[in-house]
Amino acid sequence: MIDIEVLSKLFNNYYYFAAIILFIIGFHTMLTHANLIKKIIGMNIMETAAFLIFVSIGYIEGGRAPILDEGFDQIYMNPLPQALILTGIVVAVSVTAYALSLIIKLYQHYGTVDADEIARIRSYKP
Amino acid sequence: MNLNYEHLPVIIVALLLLAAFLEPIVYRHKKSWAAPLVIASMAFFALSSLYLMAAVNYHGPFNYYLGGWAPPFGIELEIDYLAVFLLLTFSVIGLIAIVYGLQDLKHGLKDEVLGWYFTLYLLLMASMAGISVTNDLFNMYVFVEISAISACAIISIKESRECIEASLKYLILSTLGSGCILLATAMLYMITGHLNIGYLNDVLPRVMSHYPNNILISLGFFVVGYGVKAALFPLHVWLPDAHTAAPSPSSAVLSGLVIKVYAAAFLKVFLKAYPREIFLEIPVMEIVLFLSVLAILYGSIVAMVQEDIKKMLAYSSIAQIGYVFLGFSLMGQRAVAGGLLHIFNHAMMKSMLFLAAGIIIYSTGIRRIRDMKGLGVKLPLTMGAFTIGALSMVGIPGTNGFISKWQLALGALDLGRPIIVVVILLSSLLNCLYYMPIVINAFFGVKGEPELEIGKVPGVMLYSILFLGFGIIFFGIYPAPLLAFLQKTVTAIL
Amino acid sequence: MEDLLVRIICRLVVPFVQLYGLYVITHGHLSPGGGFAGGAIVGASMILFALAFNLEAGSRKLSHDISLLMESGGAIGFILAGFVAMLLGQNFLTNKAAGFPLGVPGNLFSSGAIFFFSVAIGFKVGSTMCTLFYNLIEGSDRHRSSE
Amino acid sequence: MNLAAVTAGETARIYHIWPVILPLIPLAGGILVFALGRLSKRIYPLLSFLVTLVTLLSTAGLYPLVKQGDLYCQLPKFMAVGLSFRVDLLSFIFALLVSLAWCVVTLFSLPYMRQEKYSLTYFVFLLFTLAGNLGVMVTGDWVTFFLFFELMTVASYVLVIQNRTDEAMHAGMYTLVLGIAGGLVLLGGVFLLHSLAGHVQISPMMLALQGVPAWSLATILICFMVGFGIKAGMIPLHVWMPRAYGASPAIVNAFSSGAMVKAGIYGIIRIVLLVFTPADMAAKEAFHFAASAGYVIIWLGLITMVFGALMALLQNHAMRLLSYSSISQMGYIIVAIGSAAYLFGLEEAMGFSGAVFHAINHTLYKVSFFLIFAIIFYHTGEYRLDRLGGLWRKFPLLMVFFLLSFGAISGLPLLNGYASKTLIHDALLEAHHYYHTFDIYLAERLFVLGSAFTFCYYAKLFYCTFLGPLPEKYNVNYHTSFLMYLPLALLAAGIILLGIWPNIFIENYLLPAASQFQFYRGGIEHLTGFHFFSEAPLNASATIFLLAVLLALIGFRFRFFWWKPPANLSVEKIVLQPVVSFLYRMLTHLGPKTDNAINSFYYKIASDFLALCRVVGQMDSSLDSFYENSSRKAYQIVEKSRNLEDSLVDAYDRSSKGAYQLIERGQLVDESLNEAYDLSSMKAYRLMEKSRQLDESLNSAYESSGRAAKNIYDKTAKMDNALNMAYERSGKAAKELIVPGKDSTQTSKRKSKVSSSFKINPMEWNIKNLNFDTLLLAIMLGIVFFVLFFFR
Repeated sequence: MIDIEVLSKLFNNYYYFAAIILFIIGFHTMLTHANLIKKIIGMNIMETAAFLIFVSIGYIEGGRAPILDEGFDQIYMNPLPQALILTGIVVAVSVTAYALSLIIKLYQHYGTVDADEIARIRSYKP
Repeated sequence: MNLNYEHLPVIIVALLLLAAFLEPIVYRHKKSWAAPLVIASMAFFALSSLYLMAAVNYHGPFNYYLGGWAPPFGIELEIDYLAVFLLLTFSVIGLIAIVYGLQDLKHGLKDEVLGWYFTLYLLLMASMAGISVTNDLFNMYVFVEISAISACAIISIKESRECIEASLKYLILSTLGSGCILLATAMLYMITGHLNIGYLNDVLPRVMSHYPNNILISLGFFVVGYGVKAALFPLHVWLPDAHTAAPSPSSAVLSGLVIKVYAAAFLKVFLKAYPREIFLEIPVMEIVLFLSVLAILYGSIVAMVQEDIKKMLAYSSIAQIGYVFLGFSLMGQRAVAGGLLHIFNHAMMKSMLFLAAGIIIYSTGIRRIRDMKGLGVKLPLTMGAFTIGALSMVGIPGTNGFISKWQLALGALDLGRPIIVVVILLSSLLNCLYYMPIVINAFFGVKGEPELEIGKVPGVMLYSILFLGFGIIFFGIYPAPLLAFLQKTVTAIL
Repeated sequence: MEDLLVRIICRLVVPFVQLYGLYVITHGHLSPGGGFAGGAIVGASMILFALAFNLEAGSRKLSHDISLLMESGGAIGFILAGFVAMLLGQNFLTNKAAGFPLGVPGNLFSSGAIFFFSVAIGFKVGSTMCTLFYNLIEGSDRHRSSE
Repeated sequence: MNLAAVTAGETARIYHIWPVILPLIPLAGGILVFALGRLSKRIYPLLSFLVTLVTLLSTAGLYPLVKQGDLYCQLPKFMAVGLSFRVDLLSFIFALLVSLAWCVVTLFSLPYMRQEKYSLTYFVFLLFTLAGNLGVMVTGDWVTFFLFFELMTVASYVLVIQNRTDEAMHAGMYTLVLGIAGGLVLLGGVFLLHSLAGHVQISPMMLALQGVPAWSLATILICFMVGFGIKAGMIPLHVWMPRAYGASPAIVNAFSSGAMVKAGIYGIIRIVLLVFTPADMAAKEAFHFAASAGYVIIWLGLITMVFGALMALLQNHAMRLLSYSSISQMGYIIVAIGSAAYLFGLEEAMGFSGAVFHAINHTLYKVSFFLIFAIIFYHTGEYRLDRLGGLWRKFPLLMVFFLLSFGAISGLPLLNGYASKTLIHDALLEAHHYYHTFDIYLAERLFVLGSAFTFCYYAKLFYCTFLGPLPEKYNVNYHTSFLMYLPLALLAAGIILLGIWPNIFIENYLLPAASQFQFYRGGIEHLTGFHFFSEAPLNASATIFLLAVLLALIGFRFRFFWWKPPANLSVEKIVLQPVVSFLYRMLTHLGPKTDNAINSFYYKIASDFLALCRVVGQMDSSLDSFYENSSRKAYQIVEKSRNLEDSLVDAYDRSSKGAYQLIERGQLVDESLNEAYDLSSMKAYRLMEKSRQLDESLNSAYESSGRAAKNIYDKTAKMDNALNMAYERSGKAAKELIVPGKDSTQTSKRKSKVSSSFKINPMEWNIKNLNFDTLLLAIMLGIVFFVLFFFR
């Protein structure tokens, strides 16, 4: 029996739920895929989850964008998390770009982007 | 015009960034100005940190509001004793490392990437300065990310296979750590609505009982996030490869400063943002203590069996960062002061050891410890400095390593934990077992093989490590002002 | 890639995309968007151009030197704009209190220094995106040719 | 300072900078010697002798000041707790002893070192070690003490490895590690003392330690005893001594035995008789603690003494014999210290003066023994007793010196050993007198037995060296420098003077020193005018000699002294080496083993995790089939709706037929219109044709250029392919190249042993798969949360 209250909580906070799912997907991708590019994709998905959580903190049902305009007395959303997450996205983009460039270099050296393969080449087991 | 010293911290960060962005242009168009520019900006950093330390010591800590926005909305910089202490440490060691590096890097790096190296170095320094002074969790996250990327980049700039792989590993793990830090920050923001450390400290006790899970999750994420970045024991896996593969000045900065800055950020978050009552309920500091004890023993034991000198030093770093975390997690006055002192001391010792190893590699190409027999005759000053560093690592009195061990041990005894003293003494013995044979072989080992080819060692490199060696001795014999300052720091934190 | 259609349409679209990007950059304080979003759009337009034609054509439009200069210049401009406030006796990055005039809300020039910040960020982001793209592509190309 | 308070302000405190300068003289001198040694080879030995002479003179010059009271000096800003120096009479005596020994042996080494290869490092580190040794004596707190103690340990390492042979290097490493380990244990004691008492001054602390449980006091005492015991060669910790002495030249051993060992003794005296002095004469617990500690120390000393003597009897190497002799002599001193602690409040002054006096005497005769053997080695190059013999013909003067020292060490009346042994023996008798226990009686008997053994092994040494047949190859004329005999003569003079007039020395120096401690006044007064040459002590001495001669005769007759115990029967082989090697192996294996364990743990977790993932995947496929089913249903619905549509189409058809007819009519109208259009369109068509031709020609031009471009493109693609193939091939080749390259053949023996026993390649430790690294992070996160949740 699933408690109805828990369910309703989950339903009301569906964005947190989605964030957790995204996080797990990302982590799963990072853990299980030996392909380095897939790893980076997983990393991005994970970061997206973090961004989603952050943005959803500032989200208000029915609120409008916080721009100074006529009719300013309406409910508006907290702009701070969005601004912060914009920064976060910049950071994530740069990390991704850097990681990809490293992977290109690694491919030049090893001829593969498979982490297992690289580890196998580096550590030779008799 | 009203430029008083309160603007200095932001000027430091901004000027370092400015210099970092100028560097590629300068290097492309006027190559000979690039090195003086980086030296000048680092010297400015060091001098202004010194001035700031004096000012803060005289006038007391102060806050700085970026853009004139007061804390709950704007980003606040808090320049307290801790911040100036960290700034001074980073700037002085950073200056020495880059002065040394100018010679070494010309030897080890391709010409076209040297300008980028300077950019990355200045970015790294700017971000470390930023982490030291900021009082805002998200701002700290951004600086942490900048430092992570630039730290990875100064490893991978030497495009060898090991460097690339090590830095990719470092990048991925450290990004995971950053993700953890971001999530933890989000958790705290969710329940308090603040990112400012001071406000968090005010609000958290009130919301503690309502949202226990959020606090718990944030604690866990912070421990793992900063733990992986600072190479706390089971999360250290990236460190040995990364610090071994990097060019010597990079290793010195990475091992001496970069892992320390995360430890300091850990201190800031855990002891300044969270109220102390939380640690009575949630045993997170006990976990960190346990891990740091393991780190001390593990690092020393594994360092014993290493063959490559830089790898040995890297493993030793794992043990030494354990000391820092040990001091922080004990949360006593003297213990935290000991941890902070060890940040400073170990920054000096380890950078000097790495730089000395760099000289050895530069002039002879030797990396393996066994080949270093009789090197003391060929490179007397280098090996002499190395000896001072090794003695300091062992904790022989008269070197600064003894002082931090003394402080940590007494801090542990203040809190009634004699077992920590046993750990510290045991690790000193282990340090002796792996540092002393190097020194002994270098000076007294009888060399049977043909004579070594010794390249000429540039004077700048030699002077920089001698300067650090002098610092080790000086702060080993006369630590009183530093200890008094740390006493103030710790009183302000706890 | 030598699809005539793509090239023609690209030629047609790129100016508008860039104009839109500039609009987003300059109206950052009035509508959603700003330096980063607009800069990304401008950068994307250059990437589009380079994809539709080829790398050489793209780099002819925006040479490495210029892009390097813009990249550094954007960041330097941002920091210098921050320093202006300090020279005026206020904290770093201070806007109104430092004497930047705020116009009527809703007008283009109604945000004081933020306008400059947006423009600087736009430059930086746009050129950085181009540089990243070129570096990634050329990095793998250079390897191919050297093998 | 606190002494003064308790003993009714007898000793004044004088602030004086000189105690700080004292250890700095040889330190600075060492640096000077090092600097000059690079310039000229002649000067530096003489210079270092001058430095030791200056040290000796400045130490001696302190006497008028010390007589008035304690000299102290504090440098509060130095190191973490501040350095403090203090010289009272006891420190003065030891400092004088140490600098005297150093000066004399340095004088001896001027001629001796002329041939040695590493003489510059010898002289430099000799001075550094002197600085450490002297510094130990003049410090006022334990941290400063530790500072100089470590300086001595590290600097003396270089003296031990003077020969640079493999044996010497090993012995040196052994000594260094044991020394540093001992220092660290000592440091642990200092930490505990600091945390319990709040300060680390070398002063009575029992007042500050009141209420501290006895076991923690005992822990502190054990830490200190282990630290000092290693230096002093107390029995279970003596193992480094025979090794180091056996491997290093006699002259270095003279320093070590004559002066450095005394640092340990000095420390034991300070910690047992000063720091743990019962502060309040009425505090029973403190008394009890001191007495029981003293009891244990007496027995430690006795074991050291008897065991050392027995081991010395069996040695066949002069240096090793003398090293065991040193251990045995340290046993005497420890017995004296123990009995002093045991007799607290009664006759502790007796044990105290016995200990200090014996330390001084031991320096005098042991240094001369070592110097005698240094001369013998200088000429013959031999320490092994079975290859020496009959040397009295060649070195008659040496034999005289030897006999003098021999008499002194075995306690012949009128020589100095007699006096101190008598004091120690009397202290034991007093203990028996006051407590009347059988163990103490036994201890006293054992003491006598040990003294007899001392005579025996020196008799053996004498016999083997000077008597017997002279080997042929030593039958040449030797020239011995006058400078080598001078130190021996000085020492002999000391032996005789102290032996004939022991009371003068005791009353002028030892008893004032003792009165600075918190000793029972009566005990001190009892000692003034002690009758050394009365009947009882002479009787005891005679007993010892009779027993000794008897034992020696038996030993020589049945050649017990030449019995070689099996090599595996030493303490070192049985206890220490297995323990040390086990520890070392454990340490070196622990790293890889943990690593391995962690690795396999990850593998396990990863495989579990993958299984979990598979379950998730199955869920995914069932979801897929669910989708499929639902889509089939949807399809059926669509089908039905299509039927409906068909009927609708029919209706439309019918209605459209009507519409069709209507349109047909309209078409007729249209046709007529069309014709009119046709005419006009014809003209337009011609125009079009021309434009089309233009277009075609343009098209063909485009096409041909396109084809050419395509050709180029194809070619580059082919090239690309070929390059790819080539690259792949080279990558594979590189892999094959790399793989054997990793199998380094040059791994050291130690490592290969490790790796073979645990089946992992050392190269592999630091190379972990990224999967595992991230997994590690995940596990860590999980563990942290787990702990946090469950232990909250």
